[in-house]
Amino acid sequence: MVTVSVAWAPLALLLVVAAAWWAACLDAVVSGGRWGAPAAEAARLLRQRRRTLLAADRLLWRLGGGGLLVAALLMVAVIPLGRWTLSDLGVGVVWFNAMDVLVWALVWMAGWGANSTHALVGGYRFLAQALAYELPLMFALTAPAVGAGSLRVADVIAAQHGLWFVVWMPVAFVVFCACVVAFSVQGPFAAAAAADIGGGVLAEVSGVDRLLLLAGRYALLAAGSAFAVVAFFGGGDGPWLPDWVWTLVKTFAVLSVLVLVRRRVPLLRPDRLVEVGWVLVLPLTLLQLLVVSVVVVVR
Amino acid sequence: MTGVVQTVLFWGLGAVAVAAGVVVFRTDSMARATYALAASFVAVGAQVLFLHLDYVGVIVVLMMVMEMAVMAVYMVMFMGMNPALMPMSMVHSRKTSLGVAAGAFIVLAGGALLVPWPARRGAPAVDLTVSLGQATMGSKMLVMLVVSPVLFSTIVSALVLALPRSRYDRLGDDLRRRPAEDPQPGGVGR
Amino acid sequence: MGLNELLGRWAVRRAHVLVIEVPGAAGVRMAVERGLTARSWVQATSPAEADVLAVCGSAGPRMSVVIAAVWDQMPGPRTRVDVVGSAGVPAALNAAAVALLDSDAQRSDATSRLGSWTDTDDERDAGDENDDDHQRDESNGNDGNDGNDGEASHGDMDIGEDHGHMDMGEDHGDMAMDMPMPGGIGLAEGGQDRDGLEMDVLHVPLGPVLPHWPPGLVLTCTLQGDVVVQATAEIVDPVAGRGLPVTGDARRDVLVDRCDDVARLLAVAGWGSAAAQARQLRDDALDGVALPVCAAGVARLTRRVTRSRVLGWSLRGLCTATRAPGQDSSAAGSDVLAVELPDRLRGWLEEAAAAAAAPTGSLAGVGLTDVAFTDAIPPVALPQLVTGLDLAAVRLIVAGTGVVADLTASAAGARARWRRTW
Amino acid sequence: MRSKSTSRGERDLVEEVEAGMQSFVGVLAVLAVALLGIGTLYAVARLTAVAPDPVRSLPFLSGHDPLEHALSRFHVRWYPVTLIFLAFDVEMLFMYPWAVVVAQMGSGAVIEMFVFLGVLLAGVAWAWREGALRWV
Repeated sequence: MVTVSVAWAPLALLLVVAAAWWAACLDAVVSGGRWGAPAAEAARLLRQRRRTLLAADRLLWRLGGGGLLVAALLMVAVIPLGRWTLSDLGVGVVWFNAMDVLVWALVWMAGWGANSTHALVGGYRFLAQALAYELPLMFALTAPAVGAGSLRVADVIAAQHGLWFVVWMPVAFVVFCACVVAFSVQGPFAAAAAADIGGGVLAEVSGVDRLLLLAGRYALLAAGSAFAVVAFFGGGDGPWLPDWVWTLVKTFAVLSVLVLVRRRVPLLRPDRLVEVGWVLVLPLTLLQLLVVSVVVVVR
Repeated sequence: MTGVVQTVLFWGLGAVAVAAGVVVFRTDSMARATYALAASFVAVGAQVLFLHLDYVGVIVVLMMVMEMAVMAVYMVMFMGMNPALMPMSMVHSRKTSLGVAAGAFIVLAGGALLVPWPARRGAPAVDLTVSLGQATMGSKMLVMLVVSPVLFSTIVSALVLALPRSRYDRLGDDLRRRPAEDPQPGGVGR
Repeated sequence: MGLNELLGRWAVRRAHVLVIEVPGAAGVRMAVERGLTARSWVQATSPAEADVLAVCGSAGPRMSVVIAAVWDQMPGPRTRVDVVGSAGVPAALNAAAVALLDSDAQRSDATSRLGSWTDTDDERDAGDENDDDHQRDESNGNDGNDGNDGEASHGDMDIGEDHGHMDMGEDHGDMAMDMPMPGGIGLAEGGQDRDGLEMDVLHVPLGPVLPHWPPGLVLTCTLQGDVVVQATAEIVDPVAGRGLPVTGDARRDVLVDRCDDVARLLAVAGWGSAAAQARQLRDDALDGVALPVCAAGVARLTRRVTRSRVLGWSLRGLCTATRAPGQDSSAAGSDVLAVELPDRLRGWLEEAAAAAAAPTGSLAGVGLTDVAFTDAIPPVALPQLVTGLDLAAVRLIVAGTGVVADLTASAAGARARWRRTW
Repeated sequence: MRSKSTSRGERDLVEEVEAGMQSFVGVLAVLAVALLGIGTLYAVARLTAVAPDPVRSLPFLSGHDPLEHALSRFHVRWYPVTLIFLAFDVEMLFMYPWAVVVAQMGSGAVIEMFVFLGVLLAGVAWAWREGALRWV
């Protein structure tokens, strides 16, 4: 793994924005819109005026809105593109986990800051949902780390040479993907931004603030997909093409599948989700982890 | 990265941690106070990274943000007044706490400056996360063995104290009512 | 500025429209929704999102006040169109596009707006900016924004049913008096909740301007957290009839109405793609697509809906008789308590299928004789259904019970029909 | 002998620390780029929006004016879940270091960790029976 110069950091931003853009385009097309819909939406929001509310906690509100994109980018910082990485962190897996936990705070702040009931309810809904998905996510993340015997992303990729983790950790992979959709506040996990509360955390934001929130959600989905690729699909591992192309191809493939699949499921109400998360998904993920650790010990 | 930059960053993070700590007591919003505390912890976590303790540093950030996100909920909920729009004070028993804080600071700072620090013997392991794992699974196994029942009893005792409705409320005195009587049903079984 | 015009041309391709249905204008609303789909425009969920305010039907006095308030919350560029008849939809949307593109007018609208409050209203934020001096202007505040019509609906709430488990405000009222109140709006006050904790209550009117919400319905909820502890319901500016589109074929009329109901419930249940499918079926029926084709479409949607275990899981168990122990069983609407929303959804779809499959223009033989008379519950029954539930469940129940603003549908008749069908 | 090993160890340590810090430089650079990008977007929006200053609005309440400010003592009925979560979550502190060493420590580590997890899951099962995972 080659750590590249920090001058490449803008490329990470470009790639994340491109992937988020792709997800938004795909989303628009399968919902009966046009490929240009995200461009039109971005133009619309850049032209739209921002809003501020009476006695709003503007500091937390704007932090929450803009922070999602930052969290997504910080996740991507530890994900190698082929053999190049910006940051070969020894605890890259934990780093990814820490960044996804930031989303807890950020979505809640986006809901709290507006001083509006619908937004407030949305923020709290997200925390309730986070209580359901976070532990399964952590254990799903632990499985590849156990398989590789390392928390370094590069080692996790190297350990998959010959046999991708997705083959013998399917439960961890599926749970991880569901959790990615959940921390991106998308699809069946979008209760925090649902129409039944006027858009929830989105209810009061307009203009560039809204653009950042929407982009941040897609960017999180993209970053999560990229991490699914390095944790379960062997990163840049693949024949014929250069490794960096493989990383991108796989990331866009996982991202597209997530965008397509999440439309097929209705919203999961957070109050019913928590029990499912704890009583079904958590033991299932632990069982997967047990299988992985037994395999690792026996091997 | 050169030593100077590291030093500046380290002290800068220290200043951020202290400043955020001060904000905790100066702000009028429970939400801001809680997240200022989170920011303070994040700065400290970043400082830990300078000590080459990558895992500890990152996990401090992870745990503290998560815990503060939960704590914000509690602070907002259980504050005896409006949690955002009223003047408030996070200071309680000012004199005692000032005294304790000053005393603790003097003892710790004095200790740091006056006690002769031992010279390093040997070198730390290359990967300290591995050492941490070996320690918890090997020589410090007792920690694991103790923590497990402690956490279990934490769950049980916390719920016994805090749960508004127990299984007898839901399932009746003979625990036979099916489905359970809940204000709003749903979930898994029971 | 040229850039602004360029962005405007892009933006208008995907304008977001807040559609407000005045009671008695269901057909106009459907026409507007079809117009949006045809233009790839998007229905907004809140004024913050919207560029266009589309008022369907002629607003009565109270709706006008509400619409003005929503208009005031739109960020701009913004434009308002009033559509009174289905025929006027294309022209109205064209006018909206033109108005959105007029950058000069939009800029002058933006600069001339005073906003709903001033900096002195928001003295809390001023305090943040100069953090050191914590001086608070305590006399500040009581100007403007006293919320006249909000006050009115609040008044209704106190004379509601006798759900006595919530005695708010007897000894907490004094607390907020000497405190700064930004904008003259009070701070939330405490109330005892069912767990015995004293927590703040919020008074939140749901409707009439809310996505996928019955026209004119105002459900004023007293919220603790996101749980409704008390509620009152009323219809603003009620009229006779829902104004459903009349195609000249009774079968189509039923099809349109049921598909619209299905679309609404699916949208509130957060299944956008299925809701779009239902809306497409509705529009097909309006467009005169052959009834067997419509029937096939209904069958497809029915398969999709009944196969989704997730949907059933998140809808089931909300309207059960055992849900609220101790409620007065003789109160209005108590006989509708034991209804499962998934069954209700399936019932609508079955009716739509039956209508589409009916042999002639009449509905005799399929058990559907009166088209204009839907199987909705009266608004007065609503509070009892929603008390004690969280907002998500409340929204599902309102969407699933099809509350209507039609005064000709008498409460007794509606309930009788409900019982007969389900 | 000892001093020699110490100096070698310290040299290694310095290199190690440098390498470790280097990986955080990349993270810092990404953070800077993200903030710069967002700042640029805001600057652009000031130019392209119909008015640079935000419009002052009241919260969206279906067309009604608010009776009270939404920021309040929000009653979170799911607080029992947070208690279980925080207790279970402490376990993650041990989980990641364990993941790194489980291969070399062998079956003992697996048994130990899963006994630990089993005890916690018993707590979760108990909480489930008490109905602590539902709240509304």
